Amino acid sequence: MGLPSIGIFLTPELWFWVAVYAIVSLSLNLEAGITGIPNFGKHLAVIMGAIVGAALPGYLGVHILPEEAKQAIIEAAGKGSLPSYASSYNSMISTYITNYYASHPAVSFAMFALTIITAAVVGAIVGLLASYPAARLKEDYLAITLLAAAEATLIISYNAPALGGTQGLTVPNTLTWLDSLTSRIVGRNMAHQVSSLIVAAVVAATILWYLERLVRSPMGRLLKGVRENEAAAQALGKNTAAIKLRTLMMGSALASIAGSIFIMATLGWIATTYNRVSWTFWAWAMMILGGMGNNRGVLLGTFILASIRQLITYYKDAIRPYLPFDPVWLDQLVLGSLLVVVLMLRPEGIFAEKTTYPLPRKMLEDKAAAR
Amino acid sequence: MGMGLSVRNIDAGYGKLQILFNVSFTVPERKITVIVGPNGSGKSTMLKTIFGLTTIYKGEILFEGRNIAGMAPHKIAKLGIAYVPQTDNVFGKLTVRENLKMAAYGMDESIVADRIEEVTSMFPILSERMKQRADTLSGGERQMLAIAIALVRRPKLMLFDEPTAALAPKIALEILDAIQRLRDEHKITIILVEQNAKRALEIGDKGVLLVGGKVAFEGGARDLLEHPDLARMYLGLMAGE
Amino acid sequence: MVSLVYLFNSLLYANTIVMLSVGLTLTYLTTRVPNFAHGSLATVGAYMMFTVAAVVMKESLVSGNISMPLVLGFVLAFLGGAFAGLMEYLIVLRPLKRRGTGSLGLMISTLGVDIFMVGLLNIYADILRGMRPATGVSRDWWLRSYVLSKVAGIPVGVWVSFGVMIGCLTLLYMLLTRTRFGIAMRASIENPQLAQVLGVNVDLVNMASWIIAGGLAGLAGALMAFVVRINPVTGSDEVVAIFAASIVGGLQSLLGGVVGGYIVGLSSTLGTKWLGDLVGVDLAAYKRAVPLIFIIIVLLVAPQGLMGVDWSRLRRRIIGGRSVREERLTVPHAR
Amino acid sequence: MNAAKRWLVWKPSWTRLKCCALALGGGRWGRGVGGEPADIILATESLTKSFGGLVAVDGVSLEVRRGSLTLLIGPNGSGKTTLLNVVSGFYKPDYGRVLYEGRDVTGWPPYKLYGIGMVRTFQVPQPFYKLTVLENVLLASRNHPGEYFRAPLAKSSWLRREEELVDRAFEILRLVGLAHLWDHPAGLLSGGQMKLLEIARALMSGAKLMLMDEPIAGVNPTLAHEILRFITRLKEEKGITFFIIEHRLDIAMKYVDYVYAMARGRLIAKGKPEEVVSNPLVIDSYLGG
Repeated sequence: MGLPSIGIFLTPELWFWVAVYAIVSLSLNLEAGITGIPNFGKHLAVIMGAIVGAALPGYLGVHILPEEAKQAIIEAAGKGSLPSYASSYNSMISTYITNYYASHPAVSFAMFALTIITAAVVGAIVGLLASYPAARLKEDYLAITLLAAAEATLIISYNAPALGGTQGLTVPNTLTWLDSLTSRIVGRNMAHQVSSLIVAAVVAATILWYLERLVRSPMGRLLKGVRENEAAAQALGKNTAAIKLRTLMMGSALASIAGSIFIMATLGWIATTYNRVSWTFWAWAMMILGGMGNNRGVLLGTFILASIRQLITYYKDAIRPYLPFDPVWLDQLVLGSLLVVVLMLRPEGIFAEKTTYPLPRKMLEDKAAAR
Repeated sequence: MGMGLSVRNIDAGYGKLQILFNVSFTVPERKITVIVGPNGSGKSTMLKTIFGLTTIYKGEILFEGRNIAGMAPHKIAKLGIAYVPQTDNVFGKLTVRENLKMAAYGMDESIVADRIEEVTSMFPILSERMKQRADTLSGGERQMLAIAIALVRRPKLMLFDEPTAALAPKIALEILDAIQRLRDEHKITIILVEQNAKRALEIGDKGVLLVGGKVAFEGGARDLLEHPDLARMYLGLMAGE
Repeated sequence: MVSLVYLFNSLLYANTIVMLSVGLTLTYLTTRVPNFAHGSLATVGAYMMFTVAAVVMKESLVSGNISMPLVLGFVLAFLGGAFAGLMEYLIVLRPLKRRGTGSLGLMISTLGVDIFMVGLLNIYADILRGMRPATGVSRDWWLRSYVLSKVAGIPVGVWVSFGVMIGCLTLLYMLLTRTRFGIAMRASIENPQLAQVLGVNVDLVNMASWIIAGGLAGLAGALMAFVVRINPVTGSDEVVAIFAASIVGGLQSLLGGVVGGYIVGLSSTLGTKWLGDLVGVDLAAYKRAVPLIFIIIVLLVAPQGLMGVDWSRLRRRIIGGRSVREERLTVPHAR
Repeated sequence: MNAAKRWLVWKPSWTRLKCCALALGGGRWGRGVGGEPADIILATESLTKSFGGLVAVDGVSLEVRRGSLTLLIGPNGSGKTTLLNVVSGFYKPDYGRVLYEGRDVTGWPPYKLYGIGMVRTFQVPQPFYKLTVLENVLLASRNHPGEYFRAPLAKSSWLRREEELVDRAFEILRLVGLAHLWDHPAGLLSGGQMKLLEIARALMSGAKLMLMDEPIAGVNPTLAHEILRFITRLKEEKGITFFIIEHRLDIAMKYVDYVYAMARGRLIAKGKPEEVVSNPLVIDSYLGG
């Protein structure tokens, strides 16, 4: 088991998981680690992003198809008019759209950009709506409300006919503009995986860069202040409810982008993928293990847990003989006990939160020493 | 020194916030010891400290020759010490009878009814209110119930934290009367913290003046009452020491 | 028109939500932690019942025969839930509280407990499947066949469900009002410090609340097996409905939990059915969205829940009279 | 043109104007010294607040003159802190009004009151525990251009201001004697130091009116004098008004301009410090009668 386990770290798949999860756990860190909002419905934003990623390139794609493609679909379906994207002809329609995108890289890129932006906007709006009722109340209520909103959205999207219902959807590929480049380098088979990884990694890096600058700005200080003492923040003129709402909008927008990227990579929508264990609790575990409030720590936590998860998935069969139970449940046992054990033994995580001043420390030390 | 209580070199507070500084005094048996002092001088904290409700950094509290500093409150209660807090001293959502039953928690079932009978005979008004919820009682009745609750266990030592605060003067006198009866008729040792220094010292035997978390005077209640600087200290016009 | 079977199923479902919501409220009142693992405590109870079904009942049991094994199943369900609840408190929550973990950390730890319990239940479900091959490859269990025969025109399951629910709540009521320990519990909930001063070991009271809440949840899980197919995540999936019921009740009183449980339980089943019939669409799939709607409405309109609303004051307000100003919810911490 | 306006234009008599001024200024017309209208920064009118059956603040009407150091004294449970909580927007009153610079601000949330120049401190210090002393003080700054989500992308828009604020923060920290602890987490300070930090934050806010709940309780006398001297300096140089709850009169006395005394939720005395502390009603309220 020794050598092949290293092989995992060479696959784009693992790194794609790390990158996508990094976006989610970093956005959770913004909300929970830095601002102290107990977002137990992180999967809400991810679902919304995935919905946008599943619906937009398809529904919009059908309309921009050239006439002959539309005619071909109508003929193949054997109906008088163009069938809906989410109908039983979904996978055929998606193939047509993907082919069209593949031959028009500019359109494909535009659709990709539009999807990401729309996902962010939708995520922000949903974050606002979901937290509005409870933003002024105690954190218990906020946690429950966010969890409930996410669960309800999951159920609704699982049953929504426009999203293919329980059958799900095959989603057209909006990354064809990048796939054509990567296929020249890594070959056709790996192309989509690699381009997904590139997109995810670039977005994750950008978000990390932004959040690192955020904690080193007065805004980061303000958010930590809201976390540390709400009454004091209010007395010092901060509208804490509004700040929390804005933070949740920002965090949800980021997580929503992760959802849309995930759909772009997997090219299949089925609501149950976006359950709370996968997208909320794992993200919490990554954040707590790495260190709440510390972006780099959270990144490390994300890497560690994504690797463990991946290792468990890969070596399920290899470890089966050594376990008295089916290794598929190892996931849950590890995740559950990890959350509790870290809270008990090292509540600050691997990397404790660090003080980050907007000005260079040297300058501050000089000022402190000056008389 | 037998049954009394003696506080020795106590440093105590809440968490990191130290309130009491090297406080020592003795409480004579079957007498009323009155602790007075201006706002924020640590009077209530002193009572809570005796009852194990604060953090004690240093010192001992001897009761019947035994150091009770740092014991859990529910264990101190079983030693025969009762504490009547200033506010929230009855369970508002429970009926008067339930409050009294509650006070007898852990006692032998056979004597509970007698004890409840006994304390309600001291405060007859309570026996008329047995089925009423405690939060429907008037301020004075509530205070009586609080004392009754503490009495159910027949304590040897009772700690009162400002029992007359926010009561009409006539009711306040009744309460202080009842406290005097506890000493005279039931031979209970009493520590009384009072904002109303004059009246409390008039019924008390011994006086302890706390200022800024330190003992500024310890002696006879009369002596303290006639202390020329008492008023000035109370108004905070003279810091202790 | 709602069919009779659907009505019975709805009532059975509502009963379980009531029992779960009362337990959740109880532990919230004593320990001040919203227990996100409460649903899984019910699943533990359900699997205790299945264990009896697999080991003792076998197929030979005549359906509808309320026999000793069924009673044994309920006893084990209670004990299993109570044990799991107590362990959650003793192993996880109490040490964390003593360590000074904040409410955010405590909430997360209950999430961790939930996932861990689901993992254990999954493993146990595998073992159980091996013990009773009759269910084939399916890991979903239910005991509908045991309780389908009718007494006085109503399925035995409904009788049992109401019997267990009413019995439990009556016992709980008696415990809390008639026994000294129960009074001590209520007292500790209202004012832990004063209770301590009067000689109550508050930690013991907390432990008892987790035993009771876990036990009630276990029984609820066993009852749930009469209406729905149960797998290791069934209880966990109900957690939103349970919280919604408690929030509708105000999270402050056990009676609120009962009222909230029926409101949420019945409206998510009967309500969606009725509304679906009205608009001609099958809304059953969306029933899980109903609790959310309740949470939102209650938090926006009356954050203290139904039991917290001053109804007489509200009536005055509607009929007329001086306006009532509400308390701000952020108050600087006292002491 | 609406009815009220038309009414004004139509009959601009002296009485009408006085009525309007009364309405706008909350009845503070012509009560000044030497014929000039008194400049009252804060006034309460029949302020009442009860909890359950207990009336904690019972019809309190008081005025705080601009640029004064006004003290509110009273024994435990007299309702001082509740009054402050109502004035500073943490509680809503059951009855009565709060007027700030003549404007009715009854029931405004704390952050809005801060916006118009009213800031408060707490009796039990409320630091941002994990943040450092310097960060605590910086958080009190007003209208910081860097407190937005776009801040990380537009560093130039706030960097200079941040530097100015840091200078100011250090100045204040030196004043209260916490400069050497600037990099310490506030949660690790001692009780007295937290008190100082609380004051430093209030000073940083640049408020016109500061409501302080026992600012020098638990602080050693030397430091307490320093703080009060500093407050006096601020009062004189910057014209900041201080409304302070305090019971350590020994130290505070000589810095105070005006004193109100409360007992059982009501005002029982007001006047110059010496008058109030020798008032038998006040002494009785402390010692009991």
